[in-house]
Amino acid sequence: MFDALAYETSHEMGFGRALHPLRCGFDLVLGAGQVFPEVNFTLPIMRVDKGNLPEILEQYKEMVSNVLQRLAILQVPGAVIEFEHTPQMTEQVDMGAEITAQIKKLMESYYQRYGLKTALRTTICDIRETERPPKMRTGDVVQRVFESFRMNANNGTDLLSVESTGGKEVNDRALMEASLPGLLLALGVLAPRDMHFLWSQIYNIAQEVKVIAAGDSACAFANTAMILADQRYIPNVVAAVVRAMSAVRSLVAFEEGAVGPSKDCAYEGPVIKAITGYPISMEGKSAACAHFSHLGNIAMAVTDLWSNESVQNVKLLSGFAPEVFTEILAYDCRLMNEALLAGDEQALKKWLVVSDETKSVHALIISPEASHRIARAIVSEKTDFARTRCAGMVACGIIRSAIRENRLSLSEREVAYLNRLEDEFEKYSDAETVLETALPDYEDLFLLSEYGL
Amino acid sequence: MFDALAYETSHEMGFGRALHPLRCGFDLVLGAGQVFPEVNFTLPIMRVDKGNLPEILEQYKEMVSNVLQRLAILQVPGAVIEFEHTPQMTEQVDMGAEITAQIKKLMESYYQRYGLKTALRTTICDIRETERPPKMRTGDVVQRVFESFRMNANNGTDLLSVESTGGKEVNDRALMEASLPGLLLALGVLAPRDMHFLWSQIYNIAQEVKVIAAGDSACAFANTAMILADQRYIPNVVAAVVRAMSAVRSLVAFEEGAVGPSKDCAYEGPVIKAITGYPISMEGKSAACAHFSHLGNIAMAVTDLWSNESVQNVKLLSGFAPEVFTEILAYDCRLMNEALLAGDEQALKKWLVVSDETKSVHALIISPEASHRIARAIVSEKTDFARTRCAGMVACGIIRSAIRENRLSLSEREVAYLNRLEDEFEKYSDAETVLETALPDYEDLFLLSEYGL
Amino acid sequence: MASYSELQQCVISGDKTRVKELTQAFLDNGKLPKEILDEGLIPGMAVVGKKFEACEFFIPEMLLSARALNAGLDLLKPLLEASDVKPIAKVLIGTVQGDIHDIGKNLVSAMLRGGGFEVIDAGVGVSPDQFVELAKETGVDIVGLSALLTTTMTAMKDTVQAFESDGSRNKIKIMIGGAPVTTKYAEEIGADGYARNASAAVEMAKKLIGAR
Amino acid sequence: MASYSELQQCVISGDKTRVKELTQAFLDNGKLPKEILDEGLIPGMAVVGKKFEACEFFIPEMLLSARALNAGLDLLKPLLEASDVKPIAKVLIGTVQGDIHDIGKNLVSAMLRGGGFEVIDAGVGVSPDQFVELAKETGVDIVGLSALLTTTMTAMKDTVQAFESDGSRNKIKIMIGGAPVTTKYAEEIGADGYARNASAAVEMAKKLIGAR
Ligand SMILES: [Zn+2]
Ligand SMILES: [Zn+2]
Ligand SMILES: [Zn+2]
Repeated sequence: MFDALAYETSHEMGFGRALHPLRCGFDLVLGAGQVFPEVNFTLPIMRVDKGNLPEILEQYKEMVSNVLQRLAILQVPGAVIEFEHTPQMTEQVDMGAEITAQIKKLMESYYQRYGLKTALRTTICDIRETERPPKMRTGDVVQRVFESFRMNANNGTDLLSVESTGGKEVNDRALMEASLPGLLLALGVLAPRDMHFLWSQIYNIAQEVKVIAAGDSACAFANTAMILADQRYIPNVVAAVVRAMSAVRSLVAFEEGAVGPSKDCAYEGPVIKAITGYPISMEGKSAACAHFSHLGNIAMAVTDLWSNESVQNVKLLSGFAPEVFTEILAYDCRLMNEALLAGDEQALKKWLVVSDETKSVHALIISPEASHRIARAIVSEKTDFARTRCAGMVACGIIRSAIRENRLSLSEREVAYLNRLEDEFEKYSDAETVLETALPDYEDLFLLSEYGL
Repeated sequence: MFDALAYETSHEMGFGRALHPLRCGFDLVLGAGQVFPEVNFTLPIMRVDKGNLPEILEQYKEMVSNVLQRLAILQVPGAVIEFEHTPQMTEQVDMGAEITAQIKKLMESYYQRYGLKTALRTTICDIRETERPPKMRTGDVVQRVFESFRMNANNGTDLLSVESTGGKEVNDRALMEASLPGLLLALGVLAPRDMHFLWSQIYNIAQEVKVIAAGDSACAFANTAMILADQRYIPNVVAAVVRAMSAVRSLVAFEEGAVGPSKDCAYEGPVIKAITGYPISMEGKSAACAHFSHLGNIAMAVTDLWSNESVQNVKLLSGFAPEVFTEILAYDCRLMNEALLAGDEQALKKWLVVSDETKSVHALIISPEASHRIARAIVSEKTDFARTRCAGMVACGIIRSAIRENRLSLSEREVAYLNRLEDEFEKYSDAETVLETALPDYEDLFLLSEYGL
Repeated sequence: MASYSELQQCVISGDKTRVKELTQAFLDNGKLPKEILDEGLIPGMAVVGKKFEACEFFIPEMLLSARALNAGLDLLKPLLEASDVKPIAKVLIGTVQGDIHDIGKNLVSAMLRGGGFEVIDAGVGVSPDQFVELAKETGVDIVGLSALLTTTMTAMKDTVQAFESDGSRNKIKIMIGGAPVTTKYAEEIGADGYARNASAAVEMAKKLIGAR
Repeated sequence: MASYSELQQCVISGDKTRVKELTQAFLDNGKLPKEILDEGLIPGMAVVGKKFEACEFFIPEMLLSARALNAGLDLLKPLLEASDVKPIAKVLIGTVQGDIHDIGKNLVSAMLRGGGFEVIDAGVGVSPDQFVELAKETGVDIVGLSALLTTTMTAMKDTVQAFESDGSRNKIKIMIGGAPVTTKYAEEIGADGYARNASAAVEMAKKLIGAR
């Protein structure tokens, strides 16, 4: 358990440099003074089953070749390629593994022909949530997930990731009800328990096959919340506080042995970096193909990889979309790398932060300074529950100060929710109280035994 | 005729500030300390004729509403919307004009509801080249083009533009043959003559209807050359020299009364800005949807508008592509505007320049410094021909120095072409020699009388 | 005796207990179930819908109101059915085969319930045949399909076709939604409607019911 | 007497005058036209194609070689036709109705000529009926359609259909290209092939001729 910070101040954190750089794939070193693109892509509208595997492989070949070619043409110093499983690719274990093998082969040929430095991240799909209530620890599906990790690792994956979903079933309902006991149950109790279970095993597999356990993402919790808030379904402050709370469950992956780069859609990345010093991946304006956001520039401020999250293989006027977003990422990274080279990255970092920071509470809460404060709160506590609660309380405090200092403007009903959150955080001070209060409302959704309870 | 520079050094030029700011549309002021997005879009795969005008209008309504909504959500301080005609929309005059009217109405409603400052650029299609050899001055089609300018202006266009094609028929062949006499005939003789004819009339229409004559683009000449070079069909040095030469024909629009913003795809923009001090529009990395390039960051260095060039209305994962690129442009502009606000835009400008400048001859030739040198060469000469030739020679000199100083690496056969260009520039020192040499090879392509010769 | 406006207010504020009490009181006082519904519960919920549209309510408030509404409905329903008044349209909703995203679907369910629909949630990864079976069993008016992946959108087409093959396509309306889905895709696969978000889904459901 | 290897060299260096002289000299020396073609001109042009692929030649060099080739061909053609040897496949190429972009098309023409094809250029804004008429008149083997705009791609479909309606679709192969065009679109509209750039167009034309 991390009980100290890797960076004493948020000022020390920056893009392209991590305290513990990471060597991976074909000669790529992350966090050692340069930011690299992390390129993502997905299939266009088409069926995924074994029957059309040849066509699927053809699509991936086209996407990956286009991306690698564009990287080579633009003389990009390095890149991570992410292959994100659809549910079927994890479910039918050898399908995903075969795609991984093909992608890695293409990467190898570009490394050999052009010296293009790359690493392959494979993100396994957490299909445990297919059943309701989900079987998180027992049953066939769980074993298939681990088998998928192993086979993909054997077939060339350099970086193992997953966007795991333990506690999501509860979080989903708690979000819609804006219920703090529910959120504390999901993020403070269930999610960390599942993360310990899951990542201890992923780490074992990574050790066994000699690949890297990279990290997880609270996407299913905090990004869901942000998108719901963006559509005005739930309050923005609730989503921002959930963001902070969710960092604790993501940190567990690192406690269990992951070393980064954390996932692109994990906006808790800066918190993770502040605590662990491992390189992170982030996404912002150049992931607008996958989702709109209020974090376009600020997400760049302390990242080591810069990602487009996902885009399907459709033709635009210049070429196919994955290649288009590769070019955009490449130039974004060039700019950051020039600032690094000039030794003046603090100026660029500052503009990236101030450009978004006070325009929305979502940006405010992921700023390097806010992330660092949340990180400090987390390491000051000893249990996952206490950390989660404390992260949420500090998030409330950050928002409260910003309002007081007139740096952030929030509607009255948003402020009302902030008041309520603050009150309830006081009230639900331990896991027992939370379980007691929340269980009746949520016990139809999950099985205690599947969380070792 | 401009005989002096607006900026004495390239250092004085920067993004977001022009010597002569321009007020236009709904309360928008260009070049007065901020960079704004210029958003472009086009129809998905569909027929354009009067029969499906309702469907076309529906598409434009969807695209423009999405774009304006995203601009409002991101609190963008202002934007230019470009509506670029397909050939049919100019050909069938009221079709284009009706679309313009609809777009302007939407812009007005967003201005009134959200205070969103916008201006509408309509780019008429130069359909004169439909016939071969083209009728540039006589015949129905020419009149239809002017009628289209007038009707679109009457229907709400704020900024009149066109990517005109006088001389293109000759330039196309000259490019494929890498023939300097052909290029000089196209860019030094025919193109400027047509620009004088065309833009004097556009200016009259603009005065009459009280709208702004904005500017032209050498897209059909220099961007065609760049794309051919990119596909290794012609030498890069030829394309880079054509870029410099083409600035002279684009400048003619301003001599005839245009006041900017020049067109997004006119990479001669920095030359125009150096000479005229009017605001310009540019496109780079965030126009990767329309074309790949080596100019991703450097194109941003001295621009006043930042454009995505064009993207068709297809669905990506987040939303439709025009909205996606609006968000990307908005964040790019936020970053530039933060640097401006901090008074430290020179640092950002420098990184944008050095990130691309020496990686390709295309980037080298549009750098603020190179553009400024080309601009100086242009104003030092008294005729369009002499200016065009001189711009080309200075471009050769810039490339030569960069090679000598080891700042640019070019293949041997590229250098061979540079040698040849330098020799031939010496040889073809006046318009008469060029006409004499080139006419036999090109006279099947155009009619002298259509250029007033 | 309490007024219908008080009942409406209790629906709006989400006071489940009080809605139940008041509804019972109206019944005890001999009011017709249909009147209590039309004058009290429905207008209250309509205000909630408007408040949501006007960004004065979030989903949490709407859920509270929907629960309050249901507390009243539970008392009225048996009586309404006895008097042969069909209270409300039914929607079967599910995430299609191969797809495991469900918050979007849950949100649509919540909004539909808020909009006065009875919703049967089939869960995630629902096969075409399951949709057909469930639609028959429950006698729904509308079937809503959700997909979040480009790779599972094809299951929407399969589901529409399963209803065709079964011969029950004309008994129901099908609406679809999810991030990668478009109006054009709905047309292509022969669905009756597309909704770009949860609020739009309620609008579309109302439109489809009107068109029944 | 000069060797075929010298003739090849002159094609490669684009020496039109010398190719003409040498071809005439071979004929005067009683060489068979087919032999001069197969041993001199064609292998020379093949080297040019390879040099272009290897990025040693640009289009300008290729155009010079193509002109030199043609100087020789002009002498051989009448003799070859007399001896019933069909020298080369014919391609009709044009930019479709409503579209006025032509440099892409011109480039493909140049590359096809460099690749040994006879090319008939129909120009820009060519209507479906014009394509059908011209194809008949000229007896081409392949029709190439170019479109640069999403809004003119539909004219490609119309053109394919015009050949269908005319009943001459089976006599020709149709290939398409242009920035917004894809393999998938070619399949959708029933074209025989798609080429993503000018070099690919030559490959595709060869493949289609082989498949004739
Ligand atoms: Zn994610
Ligand atoms: Zn252009
Ligand atoms: Zn444009």
